[in-house]
Amino acid sequence: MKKTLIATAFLALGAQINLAHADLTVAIAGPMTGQYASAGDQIRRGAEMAIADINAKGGVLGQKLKLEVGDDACDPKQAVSVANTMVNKKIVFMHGHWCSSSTIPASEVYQEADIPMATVSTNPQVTERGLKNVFRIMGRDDQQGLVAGEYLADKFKGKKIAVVDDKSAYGKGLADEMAKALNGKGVKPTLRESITAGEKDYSGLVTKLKQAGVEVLAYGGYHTEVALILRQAQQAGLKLTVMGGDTMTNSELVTAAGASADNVMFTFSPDPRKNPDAAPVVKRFRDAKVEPEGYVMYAYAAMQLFEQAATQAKSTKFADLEKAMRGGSFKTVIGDMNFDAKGDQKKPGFVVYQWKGGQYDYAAK
Amino acid sequence: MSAATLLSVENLTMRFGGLTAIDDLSLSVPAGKITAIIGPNGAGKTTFFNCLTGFYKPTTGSVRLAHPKRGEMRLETMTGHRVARDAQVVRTFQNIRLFPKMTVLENLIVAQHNRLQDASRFSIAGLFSLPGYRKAEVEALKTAVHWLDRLGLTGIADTAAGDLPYGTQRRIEIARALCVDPVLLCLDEPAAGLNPRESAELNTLLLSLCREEGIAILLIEHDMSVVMNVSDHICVLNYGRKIAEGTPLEIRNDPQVIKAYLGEDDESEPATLIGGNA
Amino acid sequence: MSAVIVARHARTPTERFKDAAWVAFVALLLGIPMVGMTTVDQGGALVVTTRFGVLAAFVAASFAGRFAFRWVMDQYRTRRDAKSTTVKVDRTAKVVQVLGWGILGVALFLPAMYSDNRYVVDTATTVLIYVMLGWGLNVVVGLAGLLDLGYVAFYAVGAYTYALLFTHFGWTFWEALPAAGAMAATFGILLGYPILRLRGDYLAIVTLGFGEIIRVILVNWTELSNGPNGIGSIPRPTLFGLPFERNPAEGEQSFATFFGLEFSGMHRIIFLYYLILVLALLTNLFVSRLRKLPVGRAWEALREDEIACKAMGMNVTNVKLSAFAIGAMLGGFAGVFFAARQGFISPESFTFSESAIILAIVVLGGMGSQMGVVLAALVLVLLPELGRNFAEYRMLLFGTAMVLIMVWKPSGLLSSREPTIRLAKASAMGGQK
Amino acid sequence: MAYALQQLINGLTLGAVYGLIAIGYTMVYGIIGMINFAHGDIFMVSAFIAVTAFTLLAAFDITSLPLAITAVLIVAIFFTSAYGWAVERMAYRPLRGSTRLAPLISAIGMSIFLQNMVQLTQGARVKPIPPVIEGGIVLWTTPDFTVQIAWTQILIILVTVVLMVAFTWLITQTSFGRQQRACEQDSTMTALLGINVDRTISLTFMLGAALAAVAGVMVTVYYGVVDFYIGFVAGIKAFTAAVLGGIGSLPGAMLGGLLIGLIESFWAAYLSAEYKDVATFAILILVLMFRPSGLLGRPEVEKV
Repeated sequence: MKKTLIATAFLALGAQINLAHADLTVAIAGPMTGQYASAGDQIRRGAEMAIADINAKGGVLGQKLKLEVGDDACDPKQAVSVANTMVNKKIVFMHGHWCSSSTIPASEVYQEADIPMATVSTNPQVTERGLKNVFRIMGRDDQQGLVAGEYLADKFKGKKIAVVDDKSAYGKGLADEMAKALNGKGVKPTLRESITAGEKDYSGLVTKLKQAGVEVLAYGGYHTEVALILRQAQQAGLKLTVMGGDTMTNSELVTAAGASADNVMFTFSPDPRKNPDAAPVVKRFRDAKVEPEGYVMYAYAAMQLFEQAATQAKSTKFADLEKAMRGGSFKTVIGDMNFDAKGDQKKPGFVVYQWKGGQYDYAAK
Repeated sequence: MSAATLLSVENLTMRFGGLTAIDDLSLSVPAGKITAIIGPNGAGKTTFFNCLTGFYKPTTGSVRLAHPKRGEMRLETMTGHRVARDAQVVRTFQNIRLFPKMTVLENLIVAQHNRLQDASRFSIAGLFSLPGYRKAEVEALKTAVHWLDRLGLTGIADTAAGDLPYGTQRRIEIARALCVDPVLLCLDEPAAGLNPRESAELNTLLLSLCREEGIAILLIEHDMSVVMNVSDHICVLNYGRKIAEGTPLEIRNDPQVIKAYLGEDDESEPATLIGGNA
Repeated sequence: MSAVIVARHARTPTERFKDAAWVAFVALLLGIPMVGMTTVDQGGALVVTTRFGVLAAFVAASFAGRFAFRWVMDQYRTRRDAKSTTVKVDRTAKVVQVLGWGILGVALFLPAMYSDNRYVVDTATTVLIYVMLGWGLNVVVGLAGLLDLGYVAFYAVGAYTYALLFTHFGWTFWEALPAAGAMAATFGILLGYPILRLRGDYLAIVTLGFGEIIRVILVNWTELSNGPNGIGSIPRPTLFGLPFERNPAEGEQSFATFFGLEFSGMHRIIFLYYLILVLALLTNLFVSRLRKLPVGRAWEALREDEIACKAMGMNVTNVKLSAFAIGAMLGGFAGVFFAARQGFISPESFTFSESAIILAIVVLGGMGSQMGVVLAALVLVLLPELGRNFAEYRMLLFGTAMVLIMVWKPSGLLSSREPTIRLAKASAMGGQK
Repeated sequence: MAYALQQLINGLTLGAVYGLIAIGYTMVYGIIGMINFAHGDIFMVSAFIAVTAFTLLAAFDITSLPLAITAVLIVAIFFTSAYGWAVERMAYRPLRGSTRLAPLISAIGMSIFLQNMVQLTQGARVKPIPPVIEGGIVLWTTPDFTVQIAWTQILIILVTVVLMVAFTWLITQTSFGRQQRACEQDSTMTALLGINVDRTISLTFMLGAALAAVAGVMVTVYYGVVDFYIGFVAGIKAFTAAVLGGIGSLPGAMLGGLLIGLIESFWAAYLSAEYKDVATFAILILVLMFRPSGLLGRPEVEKV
């Protein structure tokens, strides 16, 4: 009885995958559950809207697009499993994964199966391994760390700066780059610390910052911890200015940190919502009650990238797509995209933003 | 008391915080005989066993074993398993401690662990079933079968020990202890929970072990039908002190013992009343 | 979910109705704060929204589910009571044996059946990794009865040993395998030593702590482990020196060129699958054999009664340490394979939840049962994978299933114990001599 | 010095929260000898209930602080106890009398279930509430550091002390306490004496959950941010605290909680924040090596 059950289980797996597809299948993957599920949610909303728009215009090369969603929960092992599922589903393009630690092992699976991928993972390793199928539509940690670090060195001359990270691959990478940039400008950080993400009590860190007289916190990590640190700093009577990375785009930061979020700055690509070409898309998102923040527009842009590359190559074969993507230039809602030999953006262009009254805007130059 | 002394306990004291469980106890156990330790509940009998077999470290005093092959050994300095392994002083427990999910045969094989483990040479010889190990295994099985037969357990050798009735479990525990090849076998209330027929069988068994195999037995028991019938020598404890010592007949008539068991004024026949205490 | 409550026999319809009403009431209580209400973020502040419709549906479903469940249970019980005179013959051992061979058969031919489906083969590989881990942990928990909540530490030690030996000294998979096993065993003893005196749940928390210590060190000791970035580009194992690559190095052969095949990523996937199958089967042979040796019997005796072990002259310290060491070593082997298969390892793969899953495999399978581990690993790995269709519900179902299986079979899927020696067979053996 | 004092206050607050949760572990362990792995998640559930309750109160413009906090506490305790009861009834009671590990696995399953249930019904996003109590007292001003204690910190420490006293009274002086301790010693015997063991165990779970509910409300007030993941971290720390103090001992749980809070704060303050968890667990292992039953646990005499 049990044996047949197991056999059926395997058959069911097989059957589920071998469905014939007349459409072109594209996929997204990221943390749809788990701690970072809100980022996954943004990606899905962006991709769904893009696909609806593309299909409304007749699809790609006359074929409709169909979206597959993979949940890796930011766990590298699940990421590989998702990647294998996607290969079986014969996807022609992948937007994902989100966590660098998931993107890296998954990309090797896609590479073997000749599937091009466009990711927003910022760890330099993502494109440094010479994989031909990996494209990055976001800047790299070293680039964004450089912009953030230099901005701090210029704008906060003479103030004491602490560099803190959350021990994640992303956070530590970013913090290291910020520290490097500060050192490059001759500014020595007063403190270099790490915290554990997922905890709630950062009063120890706050007290340490207060004792050291730190006014500026250069932080590598996610917005949740920043919100907690700010709240606890306020309770301890410490006024902090925070400089973070692209994860600070999440509006949860404002809800959680309240007014003290106004002291948060971060680096991010030029705001797609400010891109005049993107205005209609932004409006459509807002009409659908989705604020096109964070990764929403990136997911939209990734789908546009695929559409344009396939149209230019007149094919969805890997070799053709890869050639088109590497050589071409694409107009997307997040601006023009051009890729270098590694698959990184030629002009990633990070800008410093600041939260103000629940909205973020370019910080004072 | 002509037999050579196997075990001699001198000035043994065991304190737990403020409580003195054994107080300056000295006694000797002759080789090849059955010695019983009796006394009211809480007299320190089991504590004495625990000191003897390495489960407790006595506060002061010495426990000397004249091992027939290995010479004199100081049991009080030996930890837990070494008493059983090196001195071959093996015990059973008041509240039976078998390996309940393992079969009776397995229980008996486990008891021969040290010999088998040595033969298996860090399990390497065992893994590849080399001849040396195979031989040891056959030997162990022979020993086990011998005691299974001797205690009438052959028919249930492949049954899980925990599934068997209480009386049978008592026998299994004794059989398991015998598989360790003891020079001194310490039995903690082996008759507790047995019916009269089983008690009588136990008597026969103990006597034959002692007379035929020459194993010295140290016995804690409340059941006077067992104590009085099999013991060569009896030692009575009360509040951690030895209050009397002698042959069954001497003990039966010792006023101190009667007092300990009955209080001052009772004039009934002590033996039956002592028996009733179990 | 409320349907789990197995209450007293409710026979009459009224009783059944009352019982279901009570369950519905509990569902209502539990549902009000979680299902009935939620807070949503509106313009930077939270607002409470209500979902009383969903709550009503939830309560109604609980009522109906409970009612139906009780009805079915009562029917089943009545029928079972009627049949209770028939004596059941315990044929578990036979069934397990047949099942084992059946699964082995499926396992052997699986890649042939799904030669172009990398997902199936890859998932089967994951199942086998867990089977191997389960067999390893089974030594510690199932046989020796030492609760270990930090088993993942040894898995991590194995994986990192291979990764580091490769990055620094260029060791290959086959060279690193024994080294990593030895390293993990050393850590097993290292953990075992200070906690020899601890029992039961104290042991649990210390092992959990040990697992966390290893993970935190891996995260923070960047010089050694590359910290949270992990270690990448770990080479895949080769088949007698033949790599599974599209473009082998100049002047060298790859698997595909050597056999004159067209390169396919599937070759490697299938190779990895067979590799872990062989490793797992070897593990099984090894553990099954150990169980019949003095050391294995000592483990089981230790689980049954530590004090009795001492009284038998057994060196309990050595017995415990050997269990930790062997269990850890097997975990280490699995770790090496994991590193080689993923090609990339980072501390995120070695969290407490991993330990919890492996422990769940051992306990759900039936402590000490080798076949039980296989069944439980199949259930626990395939469940979330099959659940991918349910997207966000899959982990919810996973948790529910864990509770349900435990309640249904508290001693595990396969709980019967096979003696390591039988008098009948053994005497026959002895007699021949 | 001022800095150390501030870290001491931080550590005590954190420790008080751990202690409150740890008592739940210890009580359940005491009575049925199992690790209730889902206890941390019960605490998380209560934090979510607190968020909803606070938001509702704000919507009804109830601004009186004592009223609001009392109301939220009552609501949270009520619903969370229901969760505590239900978890015991569904996942543990059917397993009573089976192997020691079965309820542990069931508890881990329950923990996964609760986390995902909350994620599904309440969303994966963090739930922030505006600060409920602001400000504090300046205790000491030195030229380069001001020691402050926030009102919330005072509240947490006060509530913990009060609950600790109340629970000690409950366990040692009331008839429920006697029944509870009787079950701890020997549940079969207790049942024979006509005490409803099932009811006593259920009540114990509800009380444990009620304490977790208080901790949940305090955490919501203090940190202001809640997500479905908080139960896991807090649960492990509190469990460690319970074991450190001697599992089964109420004062032990509190002491363990405070110690862990202090170790974490001071290790992070003077040594490295990176290795503070390593320090916590290493100290736990060290303590257990010399006192195998924890600091205040009754030493388990090897009963032969």
